[in-house]
Amino acid sequence: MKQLARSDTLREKVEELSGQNVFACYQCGMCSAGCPLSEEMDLLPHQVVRGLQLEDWTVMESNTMWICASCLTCEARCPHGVDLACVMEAMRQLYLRKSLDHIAIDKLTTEEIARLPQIALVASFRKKTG
Amino acid sequence: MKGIAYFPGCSLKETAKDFEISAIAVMDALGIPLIELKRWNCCGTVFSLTSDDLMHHIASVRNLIRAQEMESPEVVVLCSMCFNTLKRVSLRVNRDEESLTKINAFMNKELDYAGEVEVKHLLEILRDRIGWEQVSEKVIHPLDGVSIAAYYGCTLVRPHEVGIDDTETPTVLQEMIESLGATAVSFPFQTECCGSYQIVDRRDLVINRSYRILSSAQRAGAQVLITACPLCQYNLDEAQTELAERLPDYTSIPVLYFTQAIALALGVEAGTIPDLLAESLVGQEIPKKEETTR
Amino acid sequence: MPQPRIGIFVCHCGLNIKRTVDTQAITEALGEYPGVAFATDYDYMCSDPGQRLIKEAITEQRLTGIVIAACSPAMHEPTFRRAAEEAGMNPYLCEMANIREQCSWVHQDREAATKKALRIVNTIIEKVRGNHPLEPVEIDHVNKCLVIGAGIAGIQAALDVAESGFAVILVEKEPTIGGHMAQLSETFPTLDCSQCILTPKMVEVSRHPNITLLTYSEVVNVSGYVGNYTVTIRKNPTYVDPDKCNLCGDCENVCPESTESEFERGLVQRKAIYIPFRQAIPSSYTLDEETCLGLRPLRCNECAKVCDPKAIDYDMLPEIIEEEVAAIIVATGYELHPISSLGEYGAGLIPDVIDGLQFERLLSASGPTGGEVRRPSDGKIPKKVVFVQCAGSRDPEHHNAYCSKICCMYTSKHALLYRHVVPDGEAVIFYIDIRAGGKGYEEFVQHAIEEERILYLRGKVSKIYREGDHVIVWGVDTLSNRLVEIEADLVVLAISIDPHPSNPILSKVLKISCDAEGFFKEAHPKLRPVESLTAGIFLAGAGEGPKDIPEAVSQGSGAAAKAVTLLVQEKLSHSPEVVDINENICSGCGICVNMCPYAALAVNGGGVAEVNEVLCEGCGTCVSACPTGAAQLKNMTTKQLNNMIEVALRDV
Amino acid sequence: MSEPKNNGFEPNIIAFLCRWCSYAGADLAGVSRMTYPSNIIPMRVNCSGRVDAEMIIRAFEKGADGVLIGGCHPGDCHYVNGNYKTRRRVLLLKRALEQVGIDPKRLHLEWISASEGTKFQRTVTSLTERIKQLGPSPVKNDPANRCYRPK
Ligand SMILES: Cc1cc2nc3c(=O)[nH]c(=O)nc-3n(C[C@H](O)[C@H](O)[C@H](O)COP(=O)(O)OP(=O)(O)OC[C@H]3O[C@@H](n4cnc5c(N)ncnc54)[C@H](O)[C@@H]3O)c2cc1C
Ligand SMILES: Cc1cc2nc3c(=O)[nH]c(=O)nc-3n(C[C@H](O)[C@H](O)[C@H](O)COP(=O)(O)OP(=O)(O)OC[C@H]3O[C@@H](n4cnc5c(N)ncnc54)[C@H](O)[C@@H]3O)c2cc1C
Ligand code: SF4
Ligand code: SF4
Ligand code: SF4
Ligand code: SF4
Ligand code: SF4
Ligand code: SF4
Ligand code: SF4
Ligand code: SF4
Repeated sequence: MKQLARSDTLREKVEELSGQNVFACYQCGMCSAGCPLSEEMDLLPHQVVRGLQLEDWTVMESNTMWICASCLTCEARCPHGVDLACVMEAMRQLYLRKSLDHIAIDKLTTEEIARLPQIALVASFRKKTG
Repeated sequence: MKGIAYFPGCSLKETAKDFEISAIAVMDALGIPLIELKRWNCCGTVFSLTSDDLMHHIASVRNLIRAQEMESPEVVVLCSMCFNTLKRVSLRVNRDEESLTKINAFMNKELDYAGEVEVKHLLEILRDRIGWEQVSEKVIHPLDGVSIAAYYGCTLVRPHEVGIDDTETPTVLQEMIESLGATAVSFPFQTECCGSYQIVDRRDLVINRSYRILSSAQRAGAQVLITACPLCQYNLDEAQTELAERLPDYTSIPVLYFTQAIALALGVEAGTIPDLLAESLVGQEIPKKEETTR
Repeated sequence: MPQPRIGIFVCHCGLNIKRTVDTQAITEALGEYPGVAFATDYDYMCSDPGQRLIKEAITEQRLTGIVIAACSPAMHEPTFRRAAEEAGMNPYLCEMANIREQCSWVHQDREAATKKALRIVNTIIEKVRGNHPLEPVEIDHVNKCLVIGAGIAGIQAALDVAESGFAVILVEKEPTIGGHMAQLSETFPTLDCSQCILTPKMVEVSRHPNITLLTYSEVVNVSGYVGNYTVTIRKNPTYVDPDKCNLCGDCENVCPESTESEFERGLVQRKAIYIPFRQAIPSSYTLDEETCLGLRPLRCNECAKVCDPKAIDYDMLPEIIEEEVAAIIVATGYELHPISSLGEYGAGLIPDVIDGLQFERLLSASGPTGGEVRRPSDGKIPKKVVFVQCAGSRDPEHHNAYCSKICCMYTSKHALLYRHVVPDGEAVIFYIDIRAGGKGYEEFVQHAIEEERILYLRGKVSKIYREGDHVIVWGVDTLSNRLVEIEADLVVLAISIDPHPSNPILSKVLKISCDAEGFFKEAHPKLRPVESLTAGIFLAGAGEGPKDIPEAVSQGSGAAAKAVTLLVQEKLSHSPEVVDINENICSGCGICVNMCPYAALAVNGGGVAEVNEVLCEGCGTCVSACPTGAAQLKNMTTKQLNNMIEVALRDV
Repeated sequence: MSEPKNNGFEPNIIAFLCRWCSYAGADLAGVSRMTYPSNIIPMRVNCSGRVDAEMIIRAFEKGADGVLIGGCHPGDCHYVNGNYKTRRRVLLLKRALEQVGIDPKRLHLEWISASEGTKFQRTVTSLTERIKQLGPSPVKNDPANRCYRPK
């Protein structure tokens, strides 16, 4: 994965893009406990928010935002109304807007492209390419 | 206008034809035919979650304009993913004059969108306008003795303001199943995500999730599972093909669109149904699994 | 009329006012105001030296009225009026201008705030210019006190008032007194058996000569004012004469109808004729009309047939009781947040996911399992119990924003008691924070963790569902950042505390307010925690906010002391800022008479309106309606108001 | 003291606040250190029922650009039902104001309880904004209405 240029305003950028206040999070962990894909993540969702609170850029290197499928389970349950799906999207956008794609479309076979539902392809490209 | 404006979306024209075929047949039978929007386009599939990304909503707004052109106050959607996207966009722009003006200004070739079209899922029409009793009355092949699990996935119930039912304990699909004479199976994973578009490059992850969903439904006694999303349908079925290879004990269960189940019960065109299942559902001779009594 | 000599006292309140309002500038400007004879500023006007300064100025400057430009009158009006009185000035010539709560604290632009402060003070100067010396209206009062709710808070309050020699009417909605405390097994932090410490108090209530106990009763109407409230109480029929019932239980045995026992929180059934628990007070059975096969027309008659002492009377009717009381103590307590609203935790549909009070019943020696912990689904002894804290609390998004305060403690207690009864059982607690801020509380929790080896996992549970014989709990441990999935035998939810559902009804009947959460609102959260804003109505217990027993009891005693302070007074005084009728202009039209919500007005034989000063609350509604201007509020006349409006709009 | 620095129009708004609810709500806003525009001059009245047409008209006559009446929520009146009377009165008065050329939007009635500090803040902020947009009251510049000066 290519590196992202760092500056020290990660939290601000993510908050602006996501419209979320990361300080609303009181680290209860309910998001992580319910996330269907958290087993595959190297940082649990609540750790990502904590990282943002701490301005810790290493959260941008975790796979969490790419694993997140925007299923909104966390959003539905977060006691403090933090929409983590938006936070994850904002983090992805920080990459993608630098034209750093996360998947290589050319690796998909024509056969795969034909079989996969269109919504899967479009969604995936929109989430993972700039 | 007799009938109701309808947005199909890309998948229903390609990989999920059965969903559309059965829905059209069912709605014809129920007397509210689906009238396809003219010149509709892809809704964009996912609602853009960033706050500054108004332009990403244009694709959806164009479709709302198509409904407006038909002078329809609403548009009905089948694919729950498209439903979610269109509904969220409609909530965002219908309520917010500023966004609406911006978007209208951007689409200079279009008629202005007035911000009034309501997005409905077909299940809402069935539940709130037609009513399950009405559906029941039209059943000619009751699906007696079949246990059907209701799988909602994410986009039908989340987020709360878009969901067509309670976020945690929805019942609309179970009500539908019961109206067809079948036994509705609720199971703990009915609103758990199947992994969604991760099928494109994280197949492993989707297979994993799907396995948990399918096995949970089977443990709860399901013989058939229904969904409202082409992607859920695909993911679950894909997973089953692979599971059948990997786990010798694994018995697959049919995954149908909810409209196919209604179509079977109403005796109208249901699209492709696994032969054995079709026969047994309609002929009511489906072999019962032991778990059903649990 | 002699020239007014008004004194102005501008308070800095440390930096609270001075930071945003230029106190020096306004003091100077105010010194120039017509009629102002003296103006000064000081750090803390309410302090002793501050008050002394005011008193000295009153005498030395021969002031005819004073304005204290400081905090809200709700805060210190009594303080300064008392000071004025001590200096020989009629207290009603002292007024406060609120330049703190409604000025310095809410604005940041110093210049704008200073201008506004000046305008506010100007309006109050105009008011004082028109004020007259007034004497309080004295009123007689009755010598009784009403207590609503007979949980531990209400019981304590009733006993304390009764012990001081005053009569108490104690009204309880349920068939027995005791409230939730009666349902508890053992109580933190000392693990006394709840029934053992509560029952003696319940008996004392029933025997006390000064206490009239009305159970199965509700307050339906309240009118009047402090010292002389008239309350209407409806006593619902229990269809059993408590004096005759000997608790033989024969009726219960033959009764064919049953329903979920409220006292046992649905863990078992009770009959339509029942006693909530053996030690209930009054010790008598109650026939529950709703569950009974039917009384009108009589459908069954089985219980009366077997009742030897002929205690059962199907013709009993509701009784309406009217009482005059001087003070009212409201102690309605709490209810648990409905489990059905917790969808992710099974919405109450999983039998082995229970609430804290159900677990108390399972632990209680007098409970349905005789103190053995057996789970509801199959009666097995659970070997792995998961406790989930903050269920519905601290969740502004879906449930209650507040912390329920008691659940950290009782969860710790539950785990500890469970380990005592099931020594080979495993207890796991999911928590977000442990709030154990009472005497001996932290030690209690730490003891439970260390000695009973209870595993605390820091994280909020996200999902609970049933899988075969087990209940699966999805949680996380945010200390090790590990996901946790537990197959439990039983799950106990520490469900949030809701205000008692009768709070909104009572708040209307009593005309006292509730806060946004539905708990009764205290007059001041720190300084008047057991008083409502309405004179003579006091608050105690969990109806005012989540509370444990020690706090509920302290408040019960506190509210009782407040009520007694009122009862011991020879006469009560009533604000003289009431309406005054100018007989020379009054046309006797009677419009005011109909407007008055307190029936304080009447047109007398002379054809003019007459006011009963004791009844008049000074709302001014009649003033607005009076077509001739004859009705005027003392010290807030139309003329004064007009002048105030004018100076408020004048450039400064 | 000079006019506020911005050249923009700074309206004067009189707020008649019932002492039991809205005045206490305003106090709560202060205790909670909320901030709102300083264009409002609070006047404590015993009940919103005391606020009559005369007072309101008087305020406009003497140059108020807006008037706020804060009372208890319907059903919560400390004096039983004073606020119902206010509601009726304000409705009638709005029509009358229109006839004399004062935009009825300058008069605002709001139910604010003692626990609604936030609502008080919101109300004042949006009312001030609204009055700013409406501009100075047409009555204001009429010299016949200039204020009395206390002697
Ligand atoms: C699971 C659990 C365990 C607990 N364990 C402990 C513990 O170990 N130690 C501890 O200190 N605290 C414990 N508590 C807290 C304890 O229950 C409360 O502190 C205490 O019961 C509060 O007493 P109360 O009198 O304020 O309210 P309640 O006990 O709720 O009593 C209120 C009474 O008022 C009556 N009432 C309500 N409305 C009306 C009306 N309109 N008219 C007439 N009557 C009315 C009700 O019927 C009730 O009888 C526990 C709480 C729970 C939920
Ligand atoms: C840093 C800090 C911040 C706080 N902030 C808050 C807050 O924001 N809000 C809040 O609610 N609480 C706050 N508190 C708590 C608050 O200070 C206490 O709750 C309160 O002061 C307790 O009052 P008291 O009368 O019990 O005791 P004290 O204030 O300690 O008064 C006891 C008095 O008794 C006198 N005394 C002691 N022994 C004798 C004797 N033998 N003979 C005669 N006189 C004696 C002492 O000299 C003293 O004057 C804070 C406390 C601290 C330390
Ligand atoms: S659920 Fe919400 S509050 Fe809790 S850790 Fe996740 S983001 Fe933070
Ligand atoms: S939206 Fe993303 S982070 Fe949240 S629960 Fe779903 S997959 Fe997990
Ligand atoms: S379960 Fe997956 S595919 Fe189905 S709706 Fe959710 S995200 Fe879409
Ligand atoms: S009088 Fe009020 S404003 Fe002045 S110091 Fe005391 S509390 Fe502060
Ligand atoms: S049978 Fe009569 S005396 Fe015996 S418990 Fe019942 S009511 Fe009381
Ligand atoms: S007392 Fe403890 S368990 Fe209860 S709400 Fe507060 S933090 Fe949560
Ligand atoms: S001011 Fe008038 S209306 Fe109000 S209580 Fe007194 S007499 Fe009655
Ligand atoms: S309304 Fe005025 S004039 Fe009429 S009776 Fe009452 S005080 Fe007299």
